[in-house]
Amino acid sequence: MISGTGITKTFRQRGGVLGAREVPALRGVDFAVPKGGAVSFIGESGCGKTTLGRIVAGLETCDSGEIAIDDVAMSSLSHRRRQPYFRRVQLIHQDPYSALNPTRTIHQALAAPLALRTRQTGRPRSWADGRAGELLGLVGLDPGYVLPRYPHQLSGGMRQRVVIARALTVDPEVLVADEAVSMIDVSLRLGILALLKDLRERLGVSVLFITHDVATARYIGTDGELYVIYRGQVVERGPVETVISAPVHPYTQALLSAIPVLHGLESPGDQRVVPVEASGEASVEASGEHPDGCLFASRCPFRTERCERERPTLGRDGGTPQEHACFHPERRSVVAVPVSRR
Amino acid sequence: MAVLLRRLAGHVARGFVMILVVTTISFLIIRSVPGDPLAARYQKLVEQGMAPDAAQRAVEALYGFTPKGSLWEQYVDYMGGLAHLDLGQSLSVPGAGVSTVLFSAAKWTVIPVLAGTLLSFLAGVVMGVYAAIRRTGVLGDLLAVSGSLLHGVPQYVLALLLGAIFTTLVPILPAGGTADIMIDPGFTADYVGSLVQHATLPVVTYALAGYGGWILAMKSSVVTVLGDDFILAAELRGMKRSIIFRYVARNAILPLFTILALSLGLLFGGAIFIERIFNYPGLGLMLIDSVNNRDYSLMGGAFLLITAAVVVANIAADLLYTVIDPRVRSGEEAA
Amino acid sequence: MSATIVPEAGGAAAVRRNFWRGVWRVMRRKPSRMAGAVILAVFAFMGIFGPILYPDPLPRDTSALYASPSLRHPFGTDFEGTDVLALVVTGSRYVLLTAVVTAVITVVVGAGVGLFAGFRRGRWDTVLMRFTDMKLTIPGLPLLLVLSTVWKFTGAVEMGLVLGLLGWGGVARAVRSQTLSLRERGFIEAARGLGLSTTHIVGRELLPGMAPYIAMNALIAVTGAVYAQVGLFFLGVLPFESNNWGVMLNFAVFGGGALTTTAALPYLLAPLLAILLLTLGIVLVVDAMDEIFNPRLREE
Amino acid sequence: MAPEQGPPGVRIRGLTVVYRTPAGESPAVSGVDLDLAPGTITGVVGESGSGKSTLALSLLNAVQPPGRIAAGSVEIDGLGDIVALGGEGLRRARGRHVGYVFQAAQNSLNPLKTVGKQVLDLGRSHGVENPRGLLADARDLLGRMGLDGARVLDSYQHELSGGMRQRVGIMLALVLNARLVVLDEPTTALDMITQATILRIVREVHADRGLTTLVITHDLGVVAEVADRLAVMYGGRVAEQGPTREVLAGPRHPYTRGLLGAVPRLVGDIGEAHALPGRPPTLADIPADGCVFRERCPLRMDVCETGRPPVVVSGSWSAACHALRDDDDPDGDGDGDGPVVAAATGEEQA
Amino acid sequence: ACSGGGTNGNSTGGGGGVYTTVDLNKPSLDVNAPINPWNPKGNAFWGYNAMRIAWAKNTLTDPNQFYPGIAASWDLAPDNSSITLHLQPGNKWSDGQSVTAEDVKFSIALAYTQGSTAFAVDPGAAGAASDVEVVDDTTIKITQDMKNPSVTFVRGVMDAFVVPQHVWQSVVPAGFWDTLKAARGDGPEAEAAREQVKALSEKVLAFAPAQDVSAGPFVLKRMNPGEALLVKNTNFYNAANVAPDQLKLLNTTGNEQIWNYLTSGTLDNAPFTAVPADVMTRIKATPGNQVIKGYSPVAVSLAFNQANKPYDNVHVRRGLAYLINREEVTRIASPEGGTAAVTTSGIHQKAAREWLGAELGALEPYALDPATADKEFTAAGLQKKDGKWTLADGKPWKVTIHIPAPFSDWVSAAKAITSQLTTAGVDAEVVTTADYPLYLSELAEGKYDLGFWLIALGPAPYNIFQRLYGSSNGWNILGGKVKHSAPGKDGNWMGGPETIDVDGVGAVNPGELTAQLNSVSGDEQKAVIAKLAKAANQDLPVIQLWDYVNTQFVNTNRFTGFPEDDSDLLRQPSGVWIQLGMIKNKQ
Ligand SMILES: Nc1ncnc2c1ncn2[C@@H]1O[C@H](COP(=O)(O)OP(=O)(O)OP(=O)(O)O)[C@@H](O)[C@H]1O
Ligand SMILES: Nc1ncnc2c1ncn2[C@@H]1O[C@H](COP(=O)(O)OP(=O)(O)OP(=O)(O)O)[C@@H](O)[C@H]1O
Ligand SMILES: [Mg+2]
Ligand SMILES: [Mg+2]
Repeated sequence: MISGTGITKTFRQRGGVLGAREVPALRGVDFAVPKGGAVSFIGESGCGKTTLGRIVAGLETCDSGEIAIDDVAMSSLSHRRRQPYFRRVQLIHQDPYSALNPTRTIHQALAAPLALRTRQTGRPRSWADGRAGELLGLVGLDPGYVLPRYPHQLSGGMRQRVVIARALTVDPEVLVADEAVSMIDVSLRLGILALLKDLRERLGVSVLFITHDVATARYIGTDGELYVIYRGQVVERGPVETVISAPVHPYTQALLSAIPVLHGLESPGDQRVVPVEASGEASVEASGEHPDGCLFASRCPFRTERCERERPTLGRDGGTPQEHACFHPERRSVVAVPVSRR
Repeated sequence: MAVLLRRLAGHVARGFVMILVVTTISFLIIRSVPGDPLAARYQKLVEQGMAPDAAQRAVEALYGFTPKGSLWEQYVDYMGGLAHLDLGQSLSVPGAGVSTVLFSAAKWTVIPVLAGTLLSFLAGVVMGVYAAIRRTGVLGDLLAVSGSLLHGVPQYVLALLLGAIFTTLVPILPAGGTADIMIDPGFTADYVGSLVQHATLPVVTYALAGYGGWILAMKSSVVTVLGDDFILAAELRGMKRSIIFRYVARNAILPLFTILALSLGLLFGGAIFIERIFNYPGLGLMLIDSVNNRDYSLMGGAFLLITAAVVVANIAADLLYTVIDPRVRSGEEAA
Repeated sequence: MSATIVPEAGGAAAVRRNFWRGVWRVMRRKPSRMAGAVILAVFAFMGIFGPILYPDPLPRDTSALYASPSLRHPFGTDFEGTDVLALVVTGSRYVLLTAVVTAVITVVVGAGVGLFAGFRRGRWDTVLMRFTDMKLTIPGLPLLLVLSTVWKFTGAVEMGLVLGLLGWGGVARAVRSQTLSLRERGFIEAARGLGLSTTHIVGRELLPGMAPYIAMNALIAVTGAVYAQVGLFFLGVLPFESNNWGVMLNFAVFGGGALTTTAALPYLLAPLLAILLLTLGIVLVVDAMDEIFNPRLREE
Repeated sequence: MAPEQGPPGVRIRGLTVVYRTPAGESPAVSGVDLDLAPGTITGVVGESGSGKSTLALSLLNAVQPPGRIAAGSVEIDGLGDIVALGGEGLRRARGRHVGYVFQAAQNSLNPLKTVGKQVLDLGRSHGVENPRGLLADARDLLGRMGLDGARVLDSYQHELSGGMRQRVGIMLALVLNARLVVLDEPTTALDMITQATILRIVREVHADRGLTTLVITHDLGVVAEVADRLAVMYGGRVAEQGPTREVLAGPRHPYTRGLLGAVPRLVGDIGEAHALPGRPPTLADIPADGCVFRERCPLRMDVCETGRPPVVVSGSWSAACHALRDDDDPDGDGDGDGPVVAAATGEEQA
Repeated sequence: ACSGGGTNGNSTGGGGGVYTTVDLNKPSLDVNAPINPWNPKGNAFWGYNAMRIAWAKNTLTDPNQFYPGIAASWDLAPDNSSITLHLQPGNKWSDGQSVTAEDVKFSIALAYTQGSTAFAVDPGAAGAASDVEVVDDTTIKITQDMKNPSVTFVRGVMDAFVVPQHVWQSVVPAGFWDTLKAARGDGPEAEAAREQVKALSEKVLAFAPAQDVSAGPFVLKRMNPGEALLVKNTNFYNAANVAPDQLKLLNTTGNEQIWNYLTSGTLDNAPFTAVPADVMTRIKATPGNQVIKGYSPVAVSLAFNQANKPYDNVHVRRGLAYLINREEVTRIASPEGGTAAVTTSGIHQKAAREWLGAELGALEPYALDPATADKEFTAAGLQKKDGKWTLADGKPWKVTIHIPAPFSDWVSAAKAITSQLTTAGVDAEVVTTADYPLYLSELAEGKYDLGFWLIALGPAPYNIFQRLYGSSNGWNILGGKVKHSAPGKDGNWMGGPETIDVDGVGAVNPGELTAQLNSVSGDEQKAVIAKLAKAANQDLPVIQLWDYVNTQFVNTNRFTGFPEDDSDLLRQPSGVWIQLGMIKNKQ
């Protein structure tokens, strides 16, 4: 459905007259989202997840690499021709409050894209009104209640559903959900996740799920793939359950180990590595001591001299079921295991 | 430091271009002013009883002081002069250099304007803090509304009212001038007192007119800062009130510096009214005079001076900002 | 508790009705706002119907020059015995028309430039903002003083035009910075992602959020325009051809000696009072702008 | 200054905090009873708007207007009832006795001053005679939390990352030797790895310095990771409280159960997890009478509409639910005396 | 205002005291201006520290009467061909040097560079001097060029400023007089010489003496932007009779300031100032204040641009004249400073009585008379529709009067006129022009239909009528010859016809007649003036609105001896009163 090869993006921060600082946000990311499939990206803050999501949704351009939608390379198209393609990819914003215009009612928010859609498809005008209700029903909302209201009159979960419903007005084929549940109350979070899963199953929409909370990635669909990004590079990639239960890259292991254990319900995994601190010194991108070496080397408890010289690439060395970018892949069970209840 | 210098260089370059452009624009506008200064002079002489042909000849003597040549030549001439910091000769006061006239007028504007601004800034900032702290109370409301009103009331209205009160109804302040001529100038109590006495009305008007704006700006700034978490955090750490007050004040005043710089330009505009009403011989009065006399070079000089003052004030504000705000200093907010 | 309220179909008309109901609620929340609105309404009435209330030869009593206030002449008469109240009322049209034209231009140009610069960013932004900076650097009043000799301000509209063109800089800057911050908000990106037109994004998504801002600036522009215009007429540097408050001030002070004796004082105070009242009205109404345009505050 | 004592205990009784809204005063915290045992870490979880922060601020008698503490007391060992405290006494108590740590991403530091200067301000506020010693303490503390103390003290807020700021926040809460520490959402907006680090630091510092700690969070995992005891808040009331492991392993209140069931998990059957129906109450629609959870409760009964749920206490565990009263001996440990039904407090509703 | 009480007069006790006034010629002071009488803003104040040879009385009809200045007395040749000045004996500059005939001659040299009636470089200028001869130290003789003599010659001589040669020396190059002689000749050499003299003018204008060296009663001591302080010049010839020790000149930018000074009793004398009625009452109520009224040789008129329709039609002009209530206009605009014109004669009514005698009464008074106005309009072919007059072709007619905005009395007058016209069914409006220079240049460009115009400048008869039939109406005098330019050319904006048929006189060329006034004298002059007055009265190039009254204010609290009503001195600054020894300290 949508795929990317070698996506690279470097931000240039203006630092006055003299120095323009370069921030590599993505360093050659390859990915593919099959039709109706689910792909999750996880990684810590600033690793480039949002940037990738925005590139996929056409809100940002990449420096090099290629996005292909339905095997059509986007770089080959003019800006104008590209738009209809990107309209099939809809981004769902992390913050459901800022994603809805506070000055417009839900009805207005849905009517605008629906009107556009009506014009495009040549449907009768009345279609739009019915469609709005239909879509709200689809995301589990009562149209009569929601339509005339302003965003601030709805709860976070409801807002996020509205955002999803709005994305669905243009009949997208891919939903890019960037931290779509992290601002939602815990008790409602699963509802949104279930909705996304449901949309996959019922409408065949593919989901590109971006999160720093590995656990939620599971709920989009067990058949999905999980990509672990570190500083703009995919370091591990494979089926969700495999990567969670048997991670091989030390970074993945650190990430999974960092997840709090529900003591009482779970006990910590036996090989839980003490999570590597996000370097006391500054943000992640500051500590690039090994220009050619493994990006993770400075924080890696298992690094060898080779790691500092050479940068590993994504592959299946060591016969793991998932792809990884590590010279020393070793599966460790770091994830908590449920205690059997009395 | 390097950041400071870099910013300074950028500002100066930009300010220079700005002054150049503004000078050019004002040159064009000023030179397109219709009305013949010599004709007016001629009429005046005739009306004073001079014979028409003699008046004609007397006016011709003045002709030497009017700019000649095509507009472009005049422009090149003018800019050439500017490059040598020569603003030309005044047309209405033959023999006096524009810079002389300008600076002798400027001191009567700059000092009262600065004094008034400073006064209003201080008073406005203090009352603004108070209005912010008491914003839910009646007093805070009152302060805010009175601020808005004062802010909204035109300066000349204030000046007229003050003038009507203090020079006509209760004549305790002089109606014009800079100092009593009978007192020997010098750094004596008498002379300084007289200066102060004469400057009181203009300064108070500037201060009153500015006060409303400052109290509003400061109030909203303080309210913003009070809502910032670090203030609550400081409170929860048991910081002394005085220290918290300083935290609030410093953070809240910061955005006001830019406004301060910009307001200087506006104040020079207001000087026109205030000086006219109080017969206070500063730049504003000089500008009116120069327009009436079609003294092109003086008008141009006045524009240049005001523009330069605004540009410099902006630069100063920005540098001050840089010094005070570490975020800017480290070049984080290079926008 | 959900689904208990079944609302009317959310048509545009209903939304508009709700809006006005909200506005009413906001206005009612503080008596001062109502007072402000009433003041503005009275002025608007004066501006529109003033000349009908007082058709052309204004009530004039050449035997009572500078008459003091009385029942017949609540604000006395002027130098030629014309009723001052009639002058204030009929003079409001020029002042208000100028103010409205100024406000419209300030807002249209200011918001236009600000939106464009903020929305486009990049080179356009730089160029426009440099231009705006320059405009802000040129001292407005002195420029007007000079312009008044170059330009024949033959009517209120033209006057407003010039004031507007001189005054949009501040609005442009403010709108730009608002645009810059708003455009990073999710809903703008979402609208772009949905393929909505730029007109829609700017007109429907961006502008409403900035409405209080713009409305406030418009009102401030109105006061500014009244201020500058009346002031210049007061100074006597503007040519005039119709009755206007500034002209009244000028006559009162420079012709009637209102600052010297009391005879012309009512003649001076009447337009001053009008200016003060108008300012007061605007100040009081500005207070409500934020709540009017923010649905959250409006509905509460 | 005071002789070395053990960590203080805290007893919150009948605490009610109201906010003034256009529709009158509404309780954000109502009738909360909670004990913080000396030397323990207590975790409070709850969804957004459940009144956690309000509760935390009440511990410093620092509820911000338009809110106010309407009733109840907060008894702190060595300090007395902080609700009754005011003026200088209250100010001195803050920082010295009770340390407060802000959420990370928000800025709890003055952007115009270096961290060191702010430490000195703190010292000046509390009459510390030896500022140099205070700075040394601060450096030490930072060092213990894995930072280069000297450098951090010389830094401005904007020069620090989120995790570093959070650690500075903890340092500022402890540098005056406060023994009661309140952390409000200490890891929200931090990424996983930083969160883990902070949690580890919290645990270590707690043990090192012998503190009584209150951790506020909306993330069950965070409490599970650090807290000895756990209180679950809903709609301004404590739904259930008890030893963390016990509560997690055997939640009794229907809300706790639902919440646990709604937490996305790394392992286990996906199908078992469900979102709670409905939505959490906001200040405007908190029911005045009866159980605040009834709208979303699977065990809803008629009595839930009217009666405030009684607090059912069993040892160190307690829950407030009408449904629990009917269950016999819910903990099933067979010691026979069964749950004690405390008299429903807080009948006095404004 | 507050400084008034403390520092004025009485505190100085027995001696002089401070005399406070405003200089009419330089009401706005400029600290940067040089102490130079030719400089438009110069700080040489006429009558105070700047002296003319003599001070013109500006009597009603005779321009050749003077009060002594630098010259104590003078002998005039019977045919006006020369004048011999006798300087004040023993007069000294304030620095102690004597005022000599050489100083006067030197000053005349400077006058040549600045343009003057008597000291004109151009050959053929009327009333120009042909020779300046120092007879002895205190006597100097000036001869008129009799090729083109004029009654203005004497006035031209007397008006010359006298400055100290020893201070100004550097300004004039040696051999100036030779150059001048050459300049008054013909041919290219003369041309070059004239250029040389002209080139000097800038230098003279800009010359700034380091300090004031005065032959007047006062010397400038110091000034600030608000005030100038002059102290008594003890070397002044009449110093013994100069009562004030010090003189304070106040800066003013508008009349309202003078009103304020007057109501607070600050000013010992205020020169002519327009004053509204109520302010007048206040001023009069101030202890010590007195009003002196005298003749002011100027009148204001509503002038037509006859190049524009329908004002080319004399009936329209007359019709308008019948509709304007001049009494009311004057009462509204200048109740104290003017008397409504008895009619349009082109002459101030006071002077008119002298010049015309009984004939004045024979002129059409144009008293308010709507009925006659209707007749006139009808005669002009205008139409009345719904009570409103329209143009002959039925198009709307709007009388637009242009006024320079700063002249508040004119603006009030124009407003009053439009009100009157509107009431009478003639649509009218006032449009102001930002300032006087702009007004003048637009007026001269013919942009206005109607404007206000000062006329009747006395006392020289030519000056009276050149405002009506001078360059503004097409007649220019070039090299002694009168030339008429077409409307719209050479500053002809009034656009009147070149010849006018005057009842009882016949066809006249008013411009030629006016020019004659320069050369003819005595009864001849009277006859010409009578013709011109008639012409102006019938043809109405302007409607004379009011004749100014010289209203001055004095305060007798500190000084006495001020001129009486109608004194000729009222037309000279109070410095002249003081130097003549009139002003005395109050006991
Ligand atoms: N517009 C921008 N200009 C400059 N740098 C940027 C910009 N957007 C992102 N970056 C930088 O690119 C890197 C990747 O950012 P991105 O937002 O994609 O991270 P993320 O993984 O989504 O992080 P988070 O979990 O915090 O959302 C970061 O270092 C960020 O600072
Ligand atoms: N200043 C205030 N004015 C009015 N209501 C307030 C105020 N502060 C908090 N509230 C209300 O009080 C209730 C409890 O707020 P509180 O901040 O304690 O919740 P919380 O549990 O900390 O939520 P969060 O997880 O969002 O921080 C909420 O319904 C909130 O809307
Ligand atoms: Mg992100
Ligand atoms: Mg909170």
